[in-house]
Amino acid sequence: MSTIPKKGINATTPLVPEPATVVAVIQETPAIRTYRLVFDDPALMAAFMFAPGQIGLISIFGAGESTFAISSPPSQKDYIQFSVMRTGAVTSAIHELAEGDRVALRAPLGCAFPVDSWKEKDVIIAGGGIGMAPLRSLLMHLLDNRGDFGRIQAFYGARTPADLCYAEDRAAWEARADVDFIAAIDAAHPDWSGRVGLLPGVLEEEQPPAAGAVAVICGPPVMIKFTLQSLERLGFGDQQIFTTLERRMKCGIGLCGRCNVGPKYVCTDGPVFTLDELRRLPAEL
Amino acid sequence: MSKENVKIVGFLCNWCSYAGADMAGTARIRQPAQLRIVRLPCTGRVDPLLILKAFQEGADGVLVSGCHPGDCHYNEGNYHARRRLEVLARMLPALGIDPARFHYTWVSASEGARWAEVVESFTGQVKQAVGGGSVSQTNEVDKMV
Amino acid sequence: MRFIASDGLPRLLERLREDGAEVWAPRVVRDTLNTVLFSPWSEGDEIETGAYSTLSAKQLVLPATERLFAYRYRLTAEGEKIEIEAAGPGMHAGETVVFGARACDAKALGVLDALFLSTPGQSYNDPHYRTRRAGLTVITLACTTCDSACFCSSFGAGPAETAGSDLILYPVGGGYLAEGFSDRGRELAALDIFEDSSQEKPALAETAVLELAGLEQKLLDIFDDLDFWRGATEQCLSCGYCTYACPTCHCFNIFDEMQGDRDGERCRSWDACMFYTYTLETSGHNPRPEIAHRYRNRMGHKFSYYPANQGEILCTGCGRCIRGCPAGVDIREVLKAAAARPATPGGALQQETES
Amino acid sequence: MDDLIATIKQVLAETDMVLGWTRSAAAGVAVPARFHTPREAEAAVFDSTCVHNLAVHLPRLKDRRVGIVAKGCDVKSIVQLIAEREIERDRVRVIGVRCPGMVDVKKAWRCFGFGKKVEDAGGQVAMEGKTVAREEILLAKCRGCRDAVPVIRDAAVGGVQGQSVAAAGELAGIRKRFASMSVDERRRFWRDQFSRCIRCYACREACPLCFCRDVCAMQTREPHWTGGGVDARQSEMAQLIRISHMAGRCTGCEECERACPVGIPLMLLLEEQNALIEELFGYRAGTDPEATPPLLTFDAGKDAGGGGL
Amino acid sequence: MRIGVFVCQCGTNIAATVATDRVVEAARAMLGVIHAESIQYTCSDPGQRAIIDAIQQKDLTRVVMAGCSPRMHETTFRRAVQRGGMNPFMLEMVNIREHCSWIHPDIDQGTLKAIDLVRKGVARVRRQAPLSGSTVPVTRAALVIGGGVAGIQAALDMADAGIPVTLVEKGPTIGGNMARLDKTFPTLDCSSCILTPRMVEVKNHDNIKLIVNAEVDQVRGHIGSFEVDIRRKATCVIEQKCTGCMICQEKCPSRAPDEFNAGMGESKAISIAFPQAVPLVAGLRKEHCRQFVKGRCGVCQKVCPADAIDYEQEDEIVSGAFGAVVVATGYDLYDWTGSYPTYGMGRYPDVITSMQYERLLSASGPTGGHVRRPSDGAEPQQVVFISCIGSRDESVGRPQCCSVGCMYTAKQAILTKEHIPDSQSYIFYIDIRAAGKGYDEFSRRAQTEFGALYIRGRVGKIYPRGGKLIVMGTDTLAGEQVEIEADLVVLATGLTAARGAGELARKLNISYDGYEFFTEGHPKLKPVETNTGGVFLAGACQGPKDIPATVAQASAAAAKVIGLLSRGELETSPVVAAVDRNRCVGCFKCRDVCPYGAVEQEQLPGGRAVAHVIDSLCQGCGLCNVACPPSTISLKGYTDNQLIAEVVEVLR
Repeated sequence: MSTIPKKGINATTPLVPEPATVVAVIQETPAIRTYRLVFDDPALMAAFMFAPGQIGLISIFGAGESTFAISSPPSQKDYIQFSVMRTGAVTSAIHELAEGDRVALRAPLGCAFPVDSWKEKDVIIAGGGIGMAPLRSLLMHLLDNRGDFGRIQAFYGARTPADLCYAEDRAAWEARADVDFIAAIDAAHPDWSGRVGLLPGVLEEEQPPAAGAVAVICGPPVMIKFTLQSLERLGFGDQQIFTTLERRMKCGIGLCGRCNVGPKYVCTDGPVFTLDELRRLPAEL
Repeated sequence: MSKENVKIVGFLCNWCSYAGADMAGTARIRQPAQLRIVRLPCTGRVDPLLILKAFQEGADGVLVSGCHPGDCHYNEGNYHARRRLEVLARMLPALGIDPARFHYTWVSASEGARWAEVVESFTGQVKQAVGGGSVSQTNEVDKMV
Repeated sequence: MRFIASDGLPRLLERLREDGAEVWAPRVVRDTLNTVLFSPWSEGDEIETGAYSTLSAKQLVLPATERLFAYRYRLTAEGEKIEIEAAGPGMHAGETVVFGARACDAKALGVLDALFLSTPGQSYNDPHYRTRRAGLTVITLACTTCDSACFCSSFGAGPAETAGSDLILYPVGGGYLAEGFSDRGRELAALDIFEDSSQEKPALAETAVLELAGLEQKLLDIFDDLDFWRGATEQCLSCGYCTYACPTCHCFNIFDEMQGDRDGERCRSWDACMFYTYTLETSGHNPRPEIAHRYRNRMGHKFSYYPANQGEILCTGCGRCIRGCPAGVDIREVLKAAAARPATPGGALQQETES
Repeated sequence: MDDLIATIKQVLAETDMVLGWTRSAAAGVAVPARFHTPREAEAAVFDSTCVHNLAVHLPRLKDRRVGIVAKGCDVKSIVQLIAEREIERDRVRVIGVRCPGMVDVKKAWRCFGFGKKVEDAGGQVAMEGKTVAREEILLAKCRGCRDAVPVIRDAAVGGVQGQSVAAAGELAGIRKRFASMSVDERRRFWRDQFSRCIRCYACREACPLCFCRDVCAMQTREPHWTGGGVDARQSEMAQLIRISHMAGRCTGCEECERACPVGIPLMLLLEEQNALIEELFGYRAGTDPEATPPLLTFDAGKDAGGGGL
Repeated sequence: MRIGVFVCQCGTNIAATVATDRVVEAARAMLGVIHAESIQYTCSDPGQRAIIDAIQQKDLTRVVMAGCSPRMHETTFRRAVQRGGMNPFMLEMVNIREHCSWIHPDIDQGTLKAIDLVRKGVARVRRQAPLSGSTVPVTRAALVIGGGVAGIQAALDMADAGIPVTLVEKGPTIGGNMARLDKTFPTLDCSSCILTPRMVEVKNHDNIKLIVNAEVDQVRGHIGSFEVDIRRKATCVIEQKCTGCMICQEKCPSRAPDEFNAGMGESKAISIAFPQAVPLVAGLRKEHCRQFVKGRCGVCQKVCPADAIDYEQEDEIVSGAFGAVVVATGYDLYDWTGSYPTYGMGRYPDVITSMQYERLLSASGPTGGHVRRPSDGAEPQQVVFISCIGSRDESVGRPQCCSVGCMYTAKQAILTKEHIPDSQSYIFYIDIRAAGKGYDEFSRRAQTEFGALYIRGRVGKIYPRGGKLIVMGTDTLAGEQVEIEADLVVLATGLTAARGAGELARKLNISYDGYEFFTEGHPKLKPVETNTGGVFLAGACQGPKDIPATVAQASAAAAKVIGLLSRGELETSPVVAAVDRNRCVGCFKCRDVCPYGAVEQEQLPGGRAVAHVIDSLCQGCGLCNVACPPSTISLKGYTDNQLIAEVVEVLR
């Protein structure tokens, strides 16, 4: 994995977050909200750098800290964006946040997608549900540097039209000629005139060529499972496929112990892994 | 010796004792101002741990009051409460908490005057109990008592 | 060699205290059922030099709970703001002396250093740990006897290990021979409480030896052999004793301790990989739901992952987990059985695609 | 021992496994073991170091047919688990054993050293030339034991009926001191005791009746009774949670106290609570599989409490 | 989190002793509070408008209302915040009037306390989640269990209101105990004259389905939608075919006891209970029938002109769906024979119960209304009545008053005199309880007009002597022993719950007392409800009572059911317990303590059994929350964390 400069973290006390403010809240789906955060310290905000795939830990004091993928692209200097699905105590507390509310943030952490090594290659992106969050960051980064890559195909699947995030972005991607973006929902729905079908099937219908390509998939386990099978049928090798892992994290810096899969720590060795790496890890997901 | 500046937490059921306290208020019966009332549907909702938690958080006294046995809005709630609270009350000495700092009783919606008497006399009892230089006074850090 | 008479020990420790150090030593705790713990020592306190302490001395560098920072919500002219104030190391931040550590305890500190003091860029350099570690003096009591739970000889020099110790005291007639293994240790040995001696170092204990060769790979090879792990953990009750008593276990939890709604502290606290809640995710999913999964990770971390990542085995053979286990689990039996177990195929994707 | 092994083999014929003890070479005392085959059962032992209450495993083996070698006090836990419907009576085969009183292994190790083979015979406990009076080294619960005869049993070893029960001893040691303390002294006593707690939850995990385990409120933030930190107040609250939840359920098996690595005398509180539950409700947990635990029911007419000031 | 705090001045009611501006200022500094103001009269229209405006302008998500008691105005303000667009349960009221300004004259004390209470309210509302009740559809049908006068009255009232009613009766006919009475006090109406027309009305009512010889087998579901299995016992008679001609009874060779006549006469193995029975259908009692006992007979089958006899008939389960249940299982008479050894334990044929005497008095009884004593058929001259047999008698464990004994004994004494003008009645009594309208007058008439001799005291012993019964008692007023040579002794036996009442209660999950009388929802305010929603009580099954009280309660129960079933669906209270399935360990202590049977077992995929709360049954007491060690069942709106936060905040 590429080593990314990790500015934004307090260098001497990396377990201490920095105060930040919510500048915008977007209700994406009934269960997902997007938050745009800005560090209260303008110098920190100006120096903030990261790469797609990296993560941040949002603190709601009293409730605790939780890990989320950064969903804005590195070129977005005005804010750092996270999409949060409501699942537990911390995410419920985050869902209570309104514009102007104060939080604290540790970011960026973890390793990024090695986009530097993808130059000239075709990139296939497949995101399911909340798994689209890091891929939004990635896709926008690829588009910011469009000339560096070959064909870009992006697939985004959800159960129903109401479960799709990023409506504005989707419209923009669909309008662009230099990316083949397909959003699909699992089953026909009166509010939906677009593609219908499970993501692995849609992917196979589109038949992206494996040669000289990389594929990035992110989503719920069952989606990953079948998408991997589709990619294998399309001829993708284990080193061409990238995904991200999710684990409960506390420290984010490889110390506290819980996020390891065998000898690898998701917080520092991941969250981005190639399929090849995953195959060599013990079966504990 | 008695301590004036005490804090007392009261857990009152909504149907009888809270209403009884309301009635005491409506009748403008003056009462000591140290009590803070937490309203619950029933004394059956009072977890003994809430009482211990209150002591640990620095309460000088804890008072629980509900419907008279047999009159529970939920028929059986205060019967269960009575068992739970009696066990707790008798455990307090072993835990190192003066049992005089805890009391549970029954006050109906019509017993406004009695409610005021309960508050008056329990407040006095607590002031007496914590006034003797117990651990809570000698060491503010260790609040349980 | 230098020598200190038995009755000189309290004088030594008192001298250290006078110099401003806090002194910790193994003591039988009053009102307990014969529990020996490293405890703050002051003059007149009896020191237990025979029985082993139930808990290790790691609390002096990794306290069971410590503050990371305090937070406050404050109403300002611009509305509500958060103030964050990073905490210092707090406990044991100054000079600390631990007396009566054993070779296995001292060595464990070095094992932890590999992670907590690793060079910047590689991993994390923990400021609290660094401060405490820098102020810690380890006076080790060499073991001339041992019990059947000891197996330090499986790791390097065993009872003769000097890593991590500043000063080692060897029991001889009437007192202890003293040898310094750091500047601090040599400085102490030079004090006038010690005298020169020509006595020979005593013979050290011979502890049980556990064959560890090949274990690093073997634990990966039998990762998917759940039958093995279930069998090995059938007595385990999944408490956190072994991890908390272990001188090398260092996993921690981070949580907020509220003082009302506006103020609070973020703390880190020892956590145990044997707890179900350790890896429980908010969705309800748990990658290590069974005791077998958790124990497997514990063995893997100690004897495979940590050696692979940090070059050190995360065990020094102190035997505490064996002596104190309420269910009588003996880690050596599990490792022996693991070594004898044939490898099984598997990999991360296997489980994912099957689940 | 032959009788025990033969009985275990018999019970194995109708169960998936039998929980019992075997001798640990390293520890020199009995350690818990599971016997799945008659061959494994050959290693079974029973002596005065079989301190563990194996009933702790039963809630985790609900779907299996399990035999269990059990002392009278262990059987109380089994009875209570049945009374609380946590396990089914007909899935458990109880092998009652004649209990000689159990040695406090930690004390023994303090006297003799860990791993030394402890010989228990005729009022004396001995090893390598040292002897200690048996009385001094018995577990507290064995003094004045009222429950040596297993309340339920499907098989018996060593004639469980009519065995002698250790005489009620006078309060000794901590118990004696505690009994004479004032309320404020007790407050300080507990603050000191709980300042040692490391929140390892061995007390809970060793308790056969603490079957909430993984979701136990000692550890949760929902409900957030207490913080997760190691400090006397938080640890005390955590322990009060357990003690409160044991009211009317604790059979006094002493496993929590035995498991506590830092020697907190938890039984002082549990014994007190058990005694007052018996006084108030005439109920002793673990003596009647049909009885309803007292805090799950009430007696409108007989229960007393509450009232005027 | 966007919290608004509103501090009501209540004119000067609060403002006089609580500095509301200081409370507002303190509230502004509380976490999450973005709006705080003090309002003169919050409950007034402009006051409520101010709250609504603030909610809408500042996008408030939670509101704390400091003012009067929530028992006064909680509903008012819940509606107000709802109009403002919030969930009504995101409002928390703190009581700074009844619990503060009105009882603390010192303004500093009052203000500090008010601030504490507001802080408590803020902490609590911060942890509040929006709540909404669920709706459950209501099955528009009612089940009445028991076909005595209570069941008949309730069934007719409901049926007249258009509700389909199923009336289940254990015996072969409806009418219950009242049908066996001769006359009723205090009017001396003929009991069957007033009852039988009602019985026929039941039979003919389009909205009533009558099932006799049947009992409730199983009850599932809850208020609004019960599913009930009714077991119709085999009677060997096809009900639809039987014409009630009674030829079978006439020809039947097997004798059988006459239960309708309380054992005073004799009946046949196949019979109709009495000529006015509804339905007028014969039934066969196998235990007395030669066909079944000896294996051969078949007379009834041969003689039946309607071909209605079917010896192969089996029990039949009739299932039905109901929105509500009225329990009207009535009473049985106390069985005295086991517990009054000095009265002969039933060995003297001329010591009979009041119901047996009632049958002797009745024109439809075994003697055609001529009073003849059982032993020799002679007309008695000296009749002794003894009150309080199996009631008000601690020595037999029945301390309660039967509430009708005094009155029916007076009635029977009067009727005795009417039947046998030269007879003399003696009544041993403890107290004369005649509290109803016209009752005291009636019992006095028994003495003054009909010459009954009242003796205050108990009878110590009865023994036979030469064809007479010697009754030895004490006259406690005169302080002397009394000895009467009686021809007939009538025991005023008390009322007990119907046999099997406890078992039925367990099926319905309603409570009952130590005598198996069902427990009403509240002794004062819910006399016909039970603690199980949708199950109502009528008549003596709840406790001994006379006919007018029974009928009144039956109509009351019917009114409750009519009200309940007039709604298409029921909204359940949102303040109910809920289970966190992920964390439930399945110990079911919650179910053990639930007074309402609102907790059931839910089997999760994978086999794990967890608790599940039936919202429509849960009343929100929170007993389960405390019984659950890890609080995985928790009471919405009163969660542990809310209560803990309140405690922490008031102590800061």
